[in-house]
Amino acid sequence: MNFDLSDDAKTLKEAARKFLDARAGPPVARKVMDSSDTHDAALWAEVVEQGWPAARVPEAHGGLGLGTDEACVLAEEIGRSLAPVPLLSTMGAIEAILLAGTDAQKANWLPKLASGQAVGTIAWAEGDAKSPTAMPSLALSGGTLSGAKSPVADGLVATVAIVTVASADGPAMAIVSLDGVSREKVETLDLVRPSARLQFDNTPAEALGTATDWVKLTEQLAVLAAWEALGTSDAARDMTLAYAKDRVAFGQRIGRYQGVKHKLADMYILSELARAHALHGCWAWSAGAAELSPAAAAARVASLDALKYTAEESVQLHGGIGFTWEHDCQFYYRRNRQIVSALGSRSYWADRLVRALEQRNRAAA
Amino acid sequence: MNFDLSDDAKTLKEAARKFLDARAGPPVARKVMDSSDTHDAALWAEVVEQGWPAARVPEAHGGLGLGTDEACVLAEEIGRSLAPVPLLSTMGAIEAILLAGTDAQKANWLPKLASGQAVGTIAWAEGDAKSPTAMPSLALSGGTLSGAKSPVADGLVATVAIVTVASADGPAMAIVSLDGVSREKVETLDLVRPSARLQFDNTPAEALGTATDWVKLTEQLAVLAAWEALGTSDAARDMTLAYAKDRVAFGQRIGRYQGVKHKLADMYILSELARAHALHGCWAWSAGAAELSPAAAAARVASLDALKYTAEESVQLHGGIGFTWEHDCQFYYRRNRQIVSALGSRSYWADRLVRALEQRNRAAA
Amino acid sequence: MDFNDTPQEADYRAQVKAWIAANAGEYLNPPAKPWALDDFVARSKAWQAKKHAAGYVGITWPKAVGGQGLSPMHQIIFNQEESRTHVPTGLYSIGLGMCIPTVFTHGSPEVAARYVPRALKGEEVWCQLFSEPVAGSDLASIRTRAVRDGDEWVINGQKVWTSFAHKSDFGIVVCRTDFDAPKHKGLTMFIVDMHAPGMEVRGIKQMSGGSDFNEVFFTDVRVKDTHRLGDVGEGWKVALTTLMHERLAVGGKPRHAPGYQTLMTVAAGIETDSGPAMERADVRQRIADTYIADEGIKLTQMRALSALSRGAMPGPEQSISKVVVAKTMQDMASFALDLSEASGFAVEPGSDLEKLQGSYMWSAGLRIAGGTDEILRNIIAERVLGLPGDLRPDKDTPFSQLKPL
Amino acid sequence: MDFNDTPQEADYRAQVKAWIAANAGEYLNPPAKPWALDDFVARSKAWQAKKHAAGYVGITWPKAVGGQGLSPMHQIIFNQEESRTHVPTGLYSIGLGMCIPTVFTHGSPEVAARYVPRALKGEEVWCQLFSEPVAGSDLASIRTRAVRDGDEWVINGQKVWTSFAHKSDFGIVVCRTDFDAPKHKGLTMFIVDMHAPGMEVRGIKQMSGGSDFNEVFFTDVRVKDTHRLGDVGEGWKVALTTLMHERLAVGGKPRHAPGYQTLMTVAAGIETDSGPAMERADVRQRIADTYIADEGIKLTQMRALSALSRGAMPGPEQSISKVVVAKTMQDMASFALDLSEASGFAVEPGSDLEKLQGSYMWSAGLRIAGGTDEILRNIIAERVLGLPGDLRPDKDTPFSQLKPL
Repeated sequence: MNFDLSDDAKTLKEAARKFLDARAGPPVARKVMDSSDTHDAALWAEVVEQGWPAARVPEAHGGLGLGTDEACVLAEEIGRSLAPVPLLSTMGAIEAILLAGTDAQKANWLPKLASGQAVGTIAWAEGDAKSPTAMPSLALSGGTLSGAKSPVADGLVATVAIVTVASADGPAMAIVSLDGVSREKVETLDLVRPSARLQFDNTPAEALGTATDWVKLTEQLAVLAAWEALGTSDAARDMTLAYAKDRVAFGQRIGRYQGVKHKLADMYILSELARAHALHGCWAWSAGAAELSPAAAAARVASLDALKYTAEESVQLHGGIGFTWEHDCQFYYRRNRQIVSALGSRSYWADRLVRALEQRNRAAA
Repeated sequence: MNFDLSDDAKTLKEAARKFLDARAGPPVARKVMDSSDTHDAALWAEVVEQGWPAARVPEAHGGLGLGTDEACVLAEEIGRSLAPVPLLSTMGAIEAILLAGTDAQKANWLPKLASGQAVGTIAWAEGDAKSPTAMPSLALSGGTLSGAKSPVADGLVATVAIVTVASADGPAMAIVSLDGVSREKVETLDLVRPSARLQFDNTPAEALGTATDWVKLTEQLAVLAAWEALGTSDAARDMTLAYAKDRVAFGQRIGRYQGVKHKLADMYILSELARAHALHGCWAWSAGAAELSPAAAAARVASLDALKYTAEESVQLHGGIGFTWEHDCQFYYRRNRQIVSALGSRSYWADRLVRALEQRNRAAA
Repeated sequence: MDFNDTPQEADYRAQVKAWIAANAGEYLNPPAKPWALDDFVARSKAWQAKKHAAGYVGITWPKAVGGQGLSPMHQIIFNQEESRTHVPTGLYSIGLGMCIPTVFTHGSPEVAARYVPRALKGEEVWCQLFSEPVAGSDLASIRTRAVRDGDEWVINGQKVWTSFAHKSDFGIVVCRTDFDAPKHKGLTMFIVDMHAPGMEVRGIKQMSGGSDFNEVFFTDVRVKDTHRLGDVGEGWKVALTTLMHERLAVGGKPRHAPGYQTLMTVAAGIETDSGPAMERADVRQRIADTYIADEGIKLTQMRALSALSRGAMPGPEQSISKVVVAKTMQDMASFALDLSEASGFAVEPGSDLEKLQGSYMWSAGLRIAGGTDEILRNIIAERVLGLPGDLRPDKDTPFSQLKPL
Repeated sequence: MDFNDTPQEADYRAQVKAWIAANAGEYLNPPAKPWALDDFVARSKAWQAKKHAAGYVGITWPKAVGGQGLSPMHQIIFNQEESRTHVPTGLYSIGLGMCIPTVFTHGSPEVAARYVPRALKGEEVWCQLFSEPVAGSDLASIRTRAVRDGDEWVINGQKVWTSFAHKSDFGIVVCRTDFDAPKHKGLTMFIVDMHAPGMEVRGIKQMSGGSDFNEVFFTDVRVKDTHRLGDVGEGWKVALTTLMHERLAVGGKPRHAPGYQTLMTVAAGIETDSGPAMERADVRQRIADTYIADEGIKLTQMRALSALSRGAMPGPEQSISKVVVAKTMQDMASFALDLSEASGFAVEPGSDLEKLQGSYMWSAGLRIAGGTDEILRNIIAERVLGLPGDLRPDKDTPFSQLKPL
């Protein structure tokens, strides 16, 4: 049995951690928050230099041809460091093209995305309460698109978007160059990862795969997002753990009080449950297993549970200081909301998980 | 503002507490559990002597003509003491007749129930997962009933039952003498308040009121049951509180540990929320207010929350000893299940609460 | 049982209603837009002067100190009627609610005569200077130092979480005057002039974006010994009487905070993949949860009012209020934002969802302010249920020799 | 990543599979009805003897003490294959899992030679005598006293929660031998003959109705000093090594305990007022919750197996297992019984609902056995996360002078 990340992935993770510890983290997130920047351009250049956008792109298209393990550890470390770069959005677009693109689409886009010449994103939300698999209002018509998508993470910096569109079989994808597409910043609860409203107006767009591909892509994105959430959650916990070991009240380190230590234990429990499911999702994705449907949904749900609890109770355990603008707690508290909205809420994915279990039961019957 | 029990009710409560502290409590419950008794007959005779079944019966029918406040404190103290007597079942039957009975029905049954000559109960469940307001399978036909009700609390000792029957407008009530009705004990999770399966076979039965009356009766019963649950819950908490003040681990009373004391604080919080809603229900019932619908449902939900948490965490805080047959924790843990099943679960009543709120909003619009 | 006023209460309410109707003027309607801070202060001062002239300030205080000598029910009735309008309050709630009772209880007659009347009229605004960066839940571990110098004391240190410090004229400040006494024994309380040399006030921006509190820095600030409140070394006891008032003040759901009705409104507009949100069992149960908590606290407050109304002390059940309300706000807001998917993330000014977003941010602070969830559970367990306190290794050691365990 | 055996593991598994197929006989199918206790004991002894003869006992133990000197993965593979059958196990899990390793680690060569081989063959059954009524979570506060009398010790006191005490031949017992030493320093461990004069075993009936444990009373029970395990006063350290094995043993969801599939089956049969239970969002979310917890623990165990498989130590994440599993069982059972309304209250032997009722009762004990939820959270916080422990006022005081705070 070898239910663990590959050694290569562990090496990459260590390198990524070291790089991001030095170059990213809350102070860098704060710089973006305090400015009108869409991201940290210098950091992004270095991330491209590291070859991370190229990770999953096949060597034939100028990439490194790495596996899902490597993609997952990158997501985890970006989540942990809050690095304000459009890496995960770009990786999402790359996965869409890998999954559903024609040879021409791959040849056109993958080299650009791998090299940082293009920045990708996924645009499915339409500013309402719909889920990622509800029918979009936008549709491809004569090779063009009209209508709006919002909020789109990294939509201010992206140069190409995977846009969901209505089709007879359900939501499907189109690939759209954002040259000349009008966009504006959308105010959201996350002040470090700005979102945009993309307004398409007879914008040229190409169909990308089928409705089935979009459903499958959401599962792959759910695995990636689970790793990201796990990294973000663990960072918040580690910060809180350090505080609990240091802060004194009533003559004791507050970490001695069961009221505090049991919350930290619960954060750990939720994180390890999420990690087990995230690993399972990573395996199912890489193995192309039918298990991906329940595994991805479970990874998503478990990671959202860990992040929500950890983000909320981190503020709580810091007390007054944790509620100030100057403190880093807010980054995790706000990012939780971004991660929820980026791919559908817990109840949506819990429902998908049970649907996958029902399907599996029917198949076994 | 006078949002409190009447002074008379407080006096009755004190007297009932004193009487039941001496005569009931876990040792008396254990006697019934260890025997094949249907109840504690000697205690029941004394309870009748105290005039408690007569509390709500009008003086004209041989009762004391007391208010809802008094009914509620009796329910609370019976709940607290676990007294194995069919008082609450009898009180339920009395309320049904008071609410919906004809003059003849009142004259026939109320004096007998007030004097202990008759023992009443409510029989709505049919052994399945249906709610109290789902359509029953039994129906009145030519003045008789056939079919089974199960589990019926105190159904082994009752002499008259209020039985729900199908009607065009929904479930309605019939009043049925249990003379000659075949009954058998149903094994349940509660070993102190035995339940029966009543098998009707062309049993003479009289219609009692309308379908609307049954819905209203369930609200009144919900208020009574809320007070009972509150009493049971507080008894479990007080027992656990005493243990936490006494038991020592690692050199400290366990009640010093936040892991223990915060659970006891949560029991208190849930209990006081439940008490506020139970008082509100008592007021709405006595005032004949339209508020009864949300108030009764809220009292039911809040009291179930308090009892469930308290019963479960009482075992937990006692540790190993709390899990033994010899310890009293099991009475509360098991009674919780009886109280849930006696009148419909939390989710059923939460739904009714929201329906009542929707109705109120529509009325206000 | 009923929810009605007694005849005496009804009389007083009628009188208050009439006065407010005659005097609240423009405040009977909500302001067209939020007031700027200076405007708010000016309006607050004007309204306070009117109330004072009409005998509606210090309603429960002794007549000897300028109060009305009436019962808590009178104060509550006035507050209820006042809160139906949109008059500016808040500026005086800490000063009159907590500082001035401390001044007239523990200050000399001369000091009381100097400060209490002007505070009552609203001419001078007061703030409370207790918390410090190192002293939050454990207030008695403050380090701001006051050293005696003849007839004066010299104060150095830093206070935080001070409301309206920048608009206050005076404050009460608790300082450590003896570092060799055990932590609770070396404290002393003073009145300090917020305009004195060496005082510096800076705003604290909260995580939620607003800036409702201040830090206050003391550099060689001089206070006359006549402005001491209580004996030297008795500052902890004085502070406790001040804080007793706070526990009563921080309570029910904040006015205008979203509740179960907001969740119903939001849910009514949402169609989810598994049907209309209002028909989903999880949504209905969350509405019920929120109703149980919020209405349960309201009803619990009515139990307290009923006790006050018959001249009794409210029961200990009041202590559950904040811990229930703050967490319910956070849970409900988070649920509603989840349910709203993308629309719960984008900020749309003026919308219900924006209120819920605000509530989600603000509730994180409310769970901390005026006693964290954890401290409040300790208080319930220890003061109400009689459980023993956490071990306190710091209780009897000289403050200067404390080593955190 | 994969879930496959290594070639070596696959070889061993094939060998075990073949042996079990050839030897398990009737146990390949479930028994028609539960065995009576004596029948269970007889069957257990027979199966153990067979396993021993075939080299499947003490798989990870040193060859010198009669083990096979193989890796933990070999033991796990054998357990996995054995658990596919219905052979009687359990009787030896404490004796061979915890007692005998303590005997051969801390006992003299003569003692080991006398006891270990017969235990391996299953001829003698062992139990563990640690907990006492006053010493549950705080095991080191035991009061059972052993007093030296020449070459012997005389034991008086009471132990509880002893599995299979009434069917055991020997036990290891921790006693207080010095009441004037601090609590952890005055303990000593012995081997005791369960048939010795002065031993009395009584069953404990649990809240759930079953009787799986015993109380054991010691009245002037004599033990030879040669049967001491470890030095006098070192009993706590010896007990800790024994208990390390327990923490590994008490783990995942109990075999046959209902899980998310049971909830799905039950819900599929229920039509509620708000529609089919399986379509209700609250039901679906509870199924998801249960899946996340139970499968999460299973996957976490696979992480541990993967570590063992490559010869590494499993990570600390194993420590979350019991605290998750027990509470999930209780919450899921309570939810399913609620959903089942009246049918969740009546007991119908053999039904899914009866299993859930059993699970609801049993989980209350599982949340306590082998470390309460609270103790396990402390362990995670302190040993995994490195937080400081609760203050321990009892640590250095002579046991006889301890006054509980």
